[in-house]
This record gives sequence, structure tokens and C-alpha cells, in this order.
Amino acid sequence: MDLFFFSLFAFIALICAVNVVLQKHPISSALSLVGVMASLAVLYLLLGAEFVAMSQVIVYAGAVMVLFVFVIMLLNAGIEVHHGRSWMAKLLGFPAFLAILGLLCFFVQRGFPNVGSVRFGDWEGGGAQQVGYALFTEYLLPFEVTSVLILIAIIGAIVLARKELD
Amino acid sequence: MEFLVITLIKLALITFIFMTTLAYLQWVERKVIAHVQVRMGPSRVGPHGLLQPLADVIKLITKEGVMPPHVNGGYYLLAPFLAVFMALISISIIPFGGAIDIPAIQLAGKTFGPYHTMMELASVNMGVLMILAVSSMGVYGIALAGWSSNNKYALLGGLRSSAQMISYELPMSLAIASPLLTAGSLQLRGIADSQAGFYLGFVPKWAIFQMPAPQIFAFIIFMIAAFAETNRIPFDLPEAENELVAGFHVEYSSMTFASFFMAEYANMVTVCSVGTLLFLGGWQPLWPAALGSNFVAPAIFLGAGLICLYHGLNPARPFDRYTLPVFAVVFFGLAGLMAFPPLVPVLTPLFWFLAKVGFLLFVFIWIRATLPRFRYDQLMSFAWKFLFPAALLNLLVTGFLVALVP
Amino acid sequence: MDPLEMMKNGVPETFYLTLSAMLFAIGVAGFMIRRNIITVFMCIELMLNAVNLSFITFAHQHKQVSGHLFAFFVMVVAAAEAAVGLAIILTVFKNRSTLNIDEINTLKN
Amino acid sequence: MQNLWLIPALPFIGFLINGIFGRKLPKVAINAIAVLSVVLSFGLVVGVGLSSDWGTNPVHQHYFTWIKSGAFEVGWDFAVDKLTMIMLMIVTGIGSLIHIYATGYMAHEEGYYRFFAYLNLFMFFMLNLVLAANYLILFVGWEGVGLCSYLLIGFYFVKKSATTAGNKAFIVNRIGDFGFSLAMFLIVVSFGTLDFAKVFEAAPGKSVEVLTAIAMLMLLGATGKSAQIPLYVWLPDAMEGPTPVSALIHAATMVTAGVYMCSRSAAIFTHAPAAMELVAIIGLLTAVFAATIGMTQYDIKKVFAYSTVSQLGYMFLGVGVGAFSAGVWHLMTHAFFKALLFLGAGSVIHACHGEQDMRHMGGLRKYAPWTMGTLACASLAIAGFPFTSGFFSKDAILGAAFAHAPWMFWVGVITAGMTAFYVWRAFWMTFWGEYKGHGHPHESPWSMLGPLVVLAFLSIAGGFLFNVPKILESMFPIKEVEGEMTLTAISVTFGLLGIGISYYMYVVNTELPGKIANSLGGFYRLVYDKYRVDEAYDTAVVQPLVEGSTTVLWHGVDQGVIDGIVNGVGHQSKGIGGVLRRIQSGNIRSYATWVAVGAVALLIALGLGGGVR
Repeated sequence: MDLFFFSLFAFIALICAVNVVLQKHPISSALSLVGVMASLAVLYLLLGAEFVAMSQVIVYAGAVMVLFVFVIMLLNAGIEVHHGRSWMAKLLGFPAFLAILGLLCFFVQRGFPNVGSVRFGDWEGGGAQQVGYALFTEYLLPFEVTSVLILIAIIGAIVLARKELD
Repeated sequence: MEFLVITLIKLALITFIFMTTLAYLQWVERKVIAHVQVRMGPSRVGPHGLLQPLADVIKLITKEGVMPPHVNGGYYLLAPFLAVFMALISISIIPFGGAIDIPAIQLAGKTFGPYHTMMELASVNMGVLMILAVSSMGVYGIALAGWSSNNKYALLGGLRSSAQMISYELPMSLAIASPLLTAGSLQLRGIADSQAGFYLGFVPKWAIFQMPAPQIFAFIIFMIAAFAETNRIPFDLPEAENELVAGFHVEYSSMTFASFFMAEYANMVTVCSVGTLLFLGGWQPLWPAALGSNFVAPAIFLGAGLICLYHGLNPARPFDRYTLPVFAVVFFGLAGLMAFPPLVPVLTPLFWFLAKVGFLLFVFIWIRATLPRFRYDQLMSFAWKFLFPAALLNLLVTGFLVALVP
Repeated sequence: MDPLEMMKNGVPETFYLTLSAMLFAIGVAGFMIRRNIITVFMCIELMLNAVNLSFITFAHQHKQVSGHLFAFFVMVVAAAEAAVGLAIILTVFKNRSTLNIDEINTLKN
Repeated sequence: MQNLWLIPALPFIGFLINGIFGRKLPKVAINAIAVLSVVLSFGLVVGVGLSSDWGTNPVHQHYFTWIKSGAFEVGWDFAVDKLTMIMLMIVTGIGSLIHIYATGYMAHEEGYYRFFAYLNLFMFFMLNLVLAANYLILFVGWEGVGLCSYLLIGFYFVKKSATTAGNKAFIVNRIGDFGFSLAMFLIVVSFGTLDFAKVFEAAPGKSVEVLTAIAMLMLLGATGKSAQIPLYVWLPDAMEGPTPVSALIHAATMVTAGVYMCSRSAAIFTHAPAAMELVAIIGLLTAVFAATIGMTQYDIKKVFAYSTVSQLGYMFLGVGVGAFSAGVWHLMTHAFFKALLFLGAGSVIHACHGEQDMRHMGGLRKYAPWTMGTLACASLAIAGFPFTSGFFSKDAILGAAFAHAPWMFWVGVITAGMTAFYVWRAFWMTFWGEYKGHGHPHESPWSMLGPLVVLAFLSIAGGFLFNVPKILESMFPIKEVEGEMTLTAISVTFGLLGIGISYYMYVVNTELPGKIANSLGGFYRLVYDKYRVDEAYDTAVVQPLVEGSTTVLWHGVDQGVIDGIVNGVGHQSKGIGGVLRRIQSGNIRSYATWVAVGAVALLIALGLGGGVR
């Protein structure tokens, strides 16, 4: 059962990810990315990370990607135009991709040859209670810092997107 | 296996009831608005226009689905599907009553049961978060519709709706968060159960009354945000007829058009149920059964039946003589069911839950019939300058109270 | 033991890690070959998600909630980043009405 | 009495309220808050006093551990014993009186709320200082009062002279505090703790050298805070501040902190004879020195400022000759009559519309009778007129001085004569003769006169009411001095003599002072210019510092070395960058590719190095 779900959603995630890269239209890419995120959320659930899964959907799929879609609509971004100017990317792009892919997979196989296996519900450590507890005890400082970061981001965004940039 | 069967049965039941409800909500809305505006409302098709929804559905189905040439094919069709899907998903995790216990039955020598199940499709630990997540995904339907139909009004509608939904999600989530502090659970059923009991024997411990932090403000904020989230008047900027023709669904027709409406009504129902569960104590009665809250339901139906009977006996319109007694009989039957002892523990909570949801829905319709529409900048500044700070403050105060008051 | 053995009782964590690696690599590729700045940005988000997946997997492996928190922080930071980044994109588009990163190269000279 | 912390906390609350919201509040509210907070803490102090247990077994309360490193631990501790009690009484009592007075005196000033906020803050720190149960907390209070005195001296910050005076006070005090902190470090090193109880317990066992060093350093601190030679120079200038401030901080409470600290550390001083001797000598010198200056000044506040310095000298003399209780006694009585003198002076200045020069006063007895009466009491007290408060305390000190070394007694007595002379000189010049000022002088409001009357009563009867040596007998045993009566007689005679001379010179034969000044000539001018000590310090200390830092630190080190390094680095990186910018195609995707390639290289390196497992 686990294997089925995993392979299903991993498949969806991979397809959508490839789609993100290959689709010509930003909207399509954005929606595919939403697909990736949704399926990743399901995988998180399988890994026992309920809270993170939910916040993945709420924050990423629900807010960030909506923002992307919004901006794409606002700028009415069309199919992207092709006149490449980066010989670097042309030359090394695909090889680098292959190299990274191969190396990463190699390292995963080599680095974690016999780690445990995942079955749904074999670890309940990711509930809101545990996460919240850890968040407000030992990770309190990072949490506060993040809040400040967000404040800065808000201000920055507002300043940047103002009508007149003087 | 047994679980699967029961779930399937529940699924079928809920789907059927819910769909009809959606269809008839339309009728109710039209009726209510009509009476607010001192009109008759639908009254041709069937007695009191009761068959109007059916007619509408037939009409919408049989209509030809026009697909404009300039639209962006795939997404144009995907959008309504997404909208409905996201709207319906959240219903599946909403509990609407206590447990159902079916005693073992002997049938053809085989014993079935005893069966025990909860009045909900799925019980999710993170119910509240799930609701939020799904509702936040709901934007895509509208936004896509607006964008893909390749029409400036539609696009404007889509943009508006996405901006509006993002903006109003914050106060909504904050307003939802504060009762969670008192309930101490993310599971909708747990939250509802945490509001059981009464102060002084008659004041219900619903979140809006619950000590140490009554959530009345949170409730109000939640309802306001809910109006915006469901694109209802006075926040229906995305489909503002007089500015954007019909907003994001200007290019849609027949079934696709209908599905947007379905989505909107489904969202309304969901939001009202969530509000009921979080703030109005779910299926907890308004006053304790000791003071006879169990007899409210039968009494009401009995009263309705009697009124129908009376009007049937001296009718205002000729056909009332035939229709109203039928209703009377139906109502009497319902009253009987409600009063039937074995069913009381099942039906009374259900009744209370539905009553509260119904009331909230009525408020929705009522407001639609009453209030004019916001201007867009007003809408935004209201969200960011008033609603959001208010929700934040409320959450802060609640936190302090919960932390300080033992 | 070999993965096939472990598949009998659940999915090996290696699979999750591999998936995360693949997603990451795809993100890198997209970052390199796409020209639309928004898409490039989305590829960054994709990479972040891949990393999150491995965080969660490690959390499950060590049965510690810390990994979840890292993922959580990554998410929050990504949200902030998206806000600012999109604002920048808007500004850029406003000033030079293009989204093609190949044409946004005035840092040179 | 379980809430000692309330005593300082109340003024602090007052400070917070006035400091934060004061701008908005009406004056009545500010008065109410400021005065009430202090009066309440006075009430608390009285409560502590009445609660029986503190006298027999001192109260010691620990609130929280402030610093903890290894064995060394400093807590936020308060303690009350008899000495502390007396100080508390003085600080809060006189503090509240002066607060009340200030409401009248400052009524028409700018930044009213600011003034009271600072005043409350000062009360907070002063009470901290007094209540402290270890040197660090004492030091906190010590620094705090220094800060407040700085703020309040520079209260009229639009006046250049005021700000400079504030800076002067602050900087001079730094020197003293430097000594004090060194003393604390030495204590930590040698005792391993800062708690009074532990330190004094261990003190007898320590070597004399260490104790002497500690005592000397403390003395340095004390000279800074209590304006003794060589660090007294800031106090006269501190008179730039409002008069209530001069009365509260620079006469009654803060400047006596040094005396309090010395008598608190009696256990250390008694085991360091050399330091004791030094204390006595410094006290004596200061007394004479300041007295001579005081005789020549014309600014009424300056006169009293110098008299404060010289009276403080007396206290140190008392401490130095081992009569701690006498020193504390004089501290108390001096707090009474010197506060009264300053407040009276304030009332006089108020009467003369801000005129401070005594040559433009005179004949005020007709206009300000109450002020005159109260000031007369104060002047009697300070002149050591029999059975006034000053008489007892000064007498005790002089007696002890005689027992220690007769010459000290004689110098002290002469100084007493001078004191009587210049105080009464001021008195006559102010109240007798004809009014030479401008405008019409007028009596002050009762909010100002009330405190004056109370203080007048205290400075007359304070000696009887509180016989400090008796109270403190358990802490500082009294040494009996033979020939008490004769000594008393001598000092009293000198005091009366001073009064008489001043009466003759400034009432009967008013040309005489000018003649004397001319006949003294250069010496007189030298004294009139306060022995040109400020100038001396300026040439000796300040100028060299400024010169050195300008030439060496600024031009030499900063511009030469540091800037040089920075610029060099800048040039280098510019050169390197010139090479590297070839890579910068300005195309983001090429950068991305570079990053990717780098990642690949890193991974390969990791693989070859076997970094993973």
C-alpha cells in the first residue's frame, strides 16, 4: 500500500517537475509546480509529517504559488522568447544537470545504503503538538528571527512595488 | 472491509443529500431574497416553486456548452473542475454529529454488526488546517477561469479574486486560531466536543461564550472573512456585474457555469459548518437536555406541520388545499422521527448542527439581500488596516487569557 | 539489506532521498535553461521543495522533529523570498518591460 | 518586612510614568506622582523602622542572582541595618521634603516632567545605593546617582555653562569611580566575594597591605563622589543645576555617599591605619581649603557649595579619626541644615527673581521673613551654636579628632570659625542692609516654605532627637574623650567669634571687607579665583590629553596606520577584481551554470575524499 502511494505521488511529482521546466508558458509551469507541491505534501503525510504537509499546502500551494500566478497574470507573461545569449548555459547546462543528478543519486545510494523504511503511521512525531513544542522551546530564537525577517520582507516588497520609485 | 462498506454508504448518502442541498440552497436564497424585497420569488414550477431547482439543473445540463474560440482550452475546462473539486473536498472532513451505533441484526442466519461509526466521512487530525489548505487552493479555480478565458473582464475578476482571497485568508486563519487556543485540538470533532457543557446549568460553553476568552470577536471576524472567501456580497468584487459584466465566469455557460455556482454554494456550506464547529459548539444544544432541549426538534416540526395543516384547511390559493396538507404530513413524520427514542441520540445532534448551519446560511443570504458592494480599495484597506490587526489583537488577548487564567 | 528486501515492510527512505535528489537536479536544470525570470524563480522554489523533502525524510529516519522545523523555516523564508523577489520582478518589468533574464544584464560594464 | 524592594521601586515607577507620559500629563498629575512615590517610600522606610526585627538582627533579602561565574556570585540583595536605616531616613525624608519644595520652585520651568522624572530616578538609584547588600549593587546605585546628577546639573541644557558643568561632574566622577571599581576588583580577587557581610567577616584575617590598597582606592572613589581634594572641583560648578537639585543631590544625599561607603566599609578601614590617616588628612585639608574659598565668594549658591565641600571634609575627618558614628551623625545633621540652607538660598533667589549674586541682594528680612527665620536656624546650626544639631555632631567629630591628634582638632576648630564666618556673612549680606537688586522681592509660596520650616525644626532639634552614636553603638563603639567640656567650649567660642566678626564686617562696618581684600591683595585674588585649581588641572591634565590624542591617536594611528591598511586592501581587491570581472558575463544563467559546475566539482571532491561515510 505504502509503496503504491509513494510511487504514485513520486511519479506525479516527477512528471510535474519536468513539466515545470519544459512547459513554455509560465502559467503552466506554475500549475505544474503546484502539482509538485501537492504531491510532496502527500509524501510528507506518508513520512508522518502532518503539520509540515498541511503548512506546505497552505503556505506554498496556497499563498506563494497564488502570488506567482497573480504576478504572471498581472504581467500577462507570454510564451518566452528564444534568443539565447548564454553560451555557458548552452554548453554546460545539460551536462551539468546530468552530472548533478548522477552524483546526487550516487551519493544517496552510497551514503545511506541501509537506512530504515517508511510505513505510514509508524512514527507520529510530526503532529502539531510536537512541532509547536519544539518550535517554542529550543527553536524559539530562530522563530523570532524569522518573524523579523518576514517583517523586513513585507516592508521591502511594499517599498519595491510602490507606484513611484524615487 | 466492513469499514469500506460503511464508508461507501456514508459517502453515497452525504453526496446525495449535499448535492440536493446545494440545488435547493439556490431556491431558498431566491425565496428569502424575494420575501426580503416583498416579492413572491419562484412560484411557478411546482408548488411554491419547489421544483425550480430541478428545472434549473435540467436547463443547465441540456444547454449547449459554448466554448469561445479565443480561450485557452485546457485551463478553461480545468478551472470549473478545480473550483468544484476544492469546494467539495472540504465537506468530506466535516463532522456533523455524534456516533451512530447500529445494534447487531440477525439476517438469514448471519449476524451483521454491531456497527459503530462517526457522523463524518474522514476524521483528520489536522482538520482545521486541512480546511484552510483546501480553501486556499480554491483560488486557483477562479484565477484560472479568469485568466484562461482570455477576456479582460474575466482577467480582472481573476486577479481581484486571487488578491482578495490571499488578503482575507490571514484574518480568517487568525480568527480560527484563537478558538483553537481554548479548544487545544486541531481535530474538528475534538474542538466541537471541547465546547460541550454549560455554565450555571444553562449558558452553553460554546467558544463564543467560553471562559476565559469568549471568542465573539473572532467569530465576527471569521464571518466577515468568510463572506470575502466565498466571494459573496458585499465582497463579490470578482463577479461584480456592473463593473466586470460577470467577472471571472463571463465566458462560461451551461454546466461549467453551473459548476462555479455549485462551488460557491458548497463553499458557503463548508464555511458555515466550520463556523458552527469552531464557534457555535457544533452539535451541542443551546440549553441542556435536562431542560428539555431534546424536544425542540419535534416541537418545531410539529408546529410547522400544524401551520401547514391550518393553511391547507383554509387555503389562500386554490392548490394550497392539496399541497400544504402533504407538507403537514411530511413535517409530522419528521417530528415523529425526531421523537422516536432510539433515533434521538443520532438525530438531535444532527438537528442542532443543521439548525446552526442553516441559521448562518440564512445570515449569508440576508446580508446579500441587504448590503451594497464594497469598492475595491475599500475592500483591501478594510482587510489590511482593520480586520487583520483586529484578528491579531484578538489572538494576542486570547493567548494571554488562556496562559494567565488557570 | 537491499531495498527489495525492505520494500516488503514499507518504502525505503533511500527512495525518498533519491526522489528529492531528482527534483533538485531538475530544478537546477530549469534554473539553467529557462529564460523567463519568473520560471527561473519557480525552479528555485522547486529546489527548495526538494531539499525540504530530504529534511523530512531525515527527520523520519532519526525520529526527530527537528527536520520538520528546518523544513518549516525553509518554507517561511521561501515565502518571504517570494514576496520580495516578485516585487523585484514587478519593478524590473515596470522599468524595462521584459521578463527575459538574458536581457537583464546591465550589471555588466 | 518582606518587601524592601518596594522602597526603591516606587520612585522608579514614578520615574517611568513621568518620563514616558509626562509630556502629556498635567502638572498636578506630575506633582502627585513624583511626590507621592517618594513620600510613599518614606512611609515604607518608617514601616521598616517600626517593624521591630531589623535593629537586633539585620534584614537581608535576596531577590535574584545577577552574576554567577564559578564560585563567584553576585545577587541582587538588599539589607537593612542601623546605618542603612539612618541613611534611608535621611534620603527618603529629605527627598520627599525637597520634592514638595520643588513643585513650588520649578512651577514655571520648562521640561517640568523631565525634572521630576530625573529626580525620581535619582531617588531610585540612591535608595539602591543605600540598601545594597554588596559592593556591586552599591556601585550600580553609585553610577546611577552620578548619571542623575549629570542629567540634573545639565538640566538647563540650553545654557552652555550648565552642560559643561554636567560634563565636568561626570568626567571627574569617572576618575573616582575608576578607583572604586579597582577597589572592587581587588576585593573580588582577595575575598572572592562582594557581599558586605562576608567581606567584613573575612577582613581582619587579610594582610594590612591589601586592605590599605583597597581602602585607598575606595577613598579615591569617595573623593570623587563626595567632592574631596583632589576631585572636589566639580561640586561648585554643579550649582548650575536647579536649586532643589543642589539641595538634594549636591548637599544632602549623593555627595554623602562617599562618607556612607567609608563608614559602611569601616571593617576594612579600621584595619588599614595608613588609609585612615590619609582619610583624616584629606578631610581636614578639604575642610580648610574650601572654607577659605567660601569666605570670598559672592554667589550665594557657590558659598554654600564650598561650605558643603568643607563640611564633607569634616565628615571625612570624623571617619578618618575612627569616629564613624560621629561622621554619620554629622552627615545627618549636615543633610538637615545644608538642605535647608540651599532651599533657603533657592527661596531667596526666587524672591530676587533669579539673582544669585549676594552683592545685589540685601534687606530681604522685610520681604521674606519666613525665609530669613529658617535660614537663621540653619546658619546657627552650621555654625555649631550650642544645642543646635550641628553643635552636637561637629563637637563629636572634633572631640574624636583631639583624641586622635590635637593639631587636627585645632585646625578643625579654626575651620569651624571660618564656617560660621562665611555662612553668617552670606546671611547678613542677604537679609540686612538695603535691597540692591532689581524688581520687587517677594516671599515664596507655602509649598516652598513648608519644607523650610520642617527642616528648620530638624536642624535645630535634630541633635537631640537622633543621637546617632547611641543608635550605632552596637556597630561603632564610642570612645570617651577626656576634657570634653573644654573642647566644646573652645569650638563654640570659635563659632560665636566667626558670627560676631561677620556681623561686624558686613553689618556694622561695611567698608572693612574691601579694605581687607585690598590689603591681602594677590592672596585674596588667588583665593577668590579658588586657588586657580581648575586652570591648573586644565594645563596639567586636560591639555596634554587632548594634544596627545590629536597628534598620536588621530593623525598617527588612525589616519596613518588604519586608513593605510584599509586603502591598501581596497587597492589589492580592485586589482584582483579587474582580473576576475572577465568571468562576469552579466548573464544570470551563466552564473547559474558556474554555480552548478562548482557544485559538481564539490560533489566529485567529496566522492574522491570519501566525505560521505
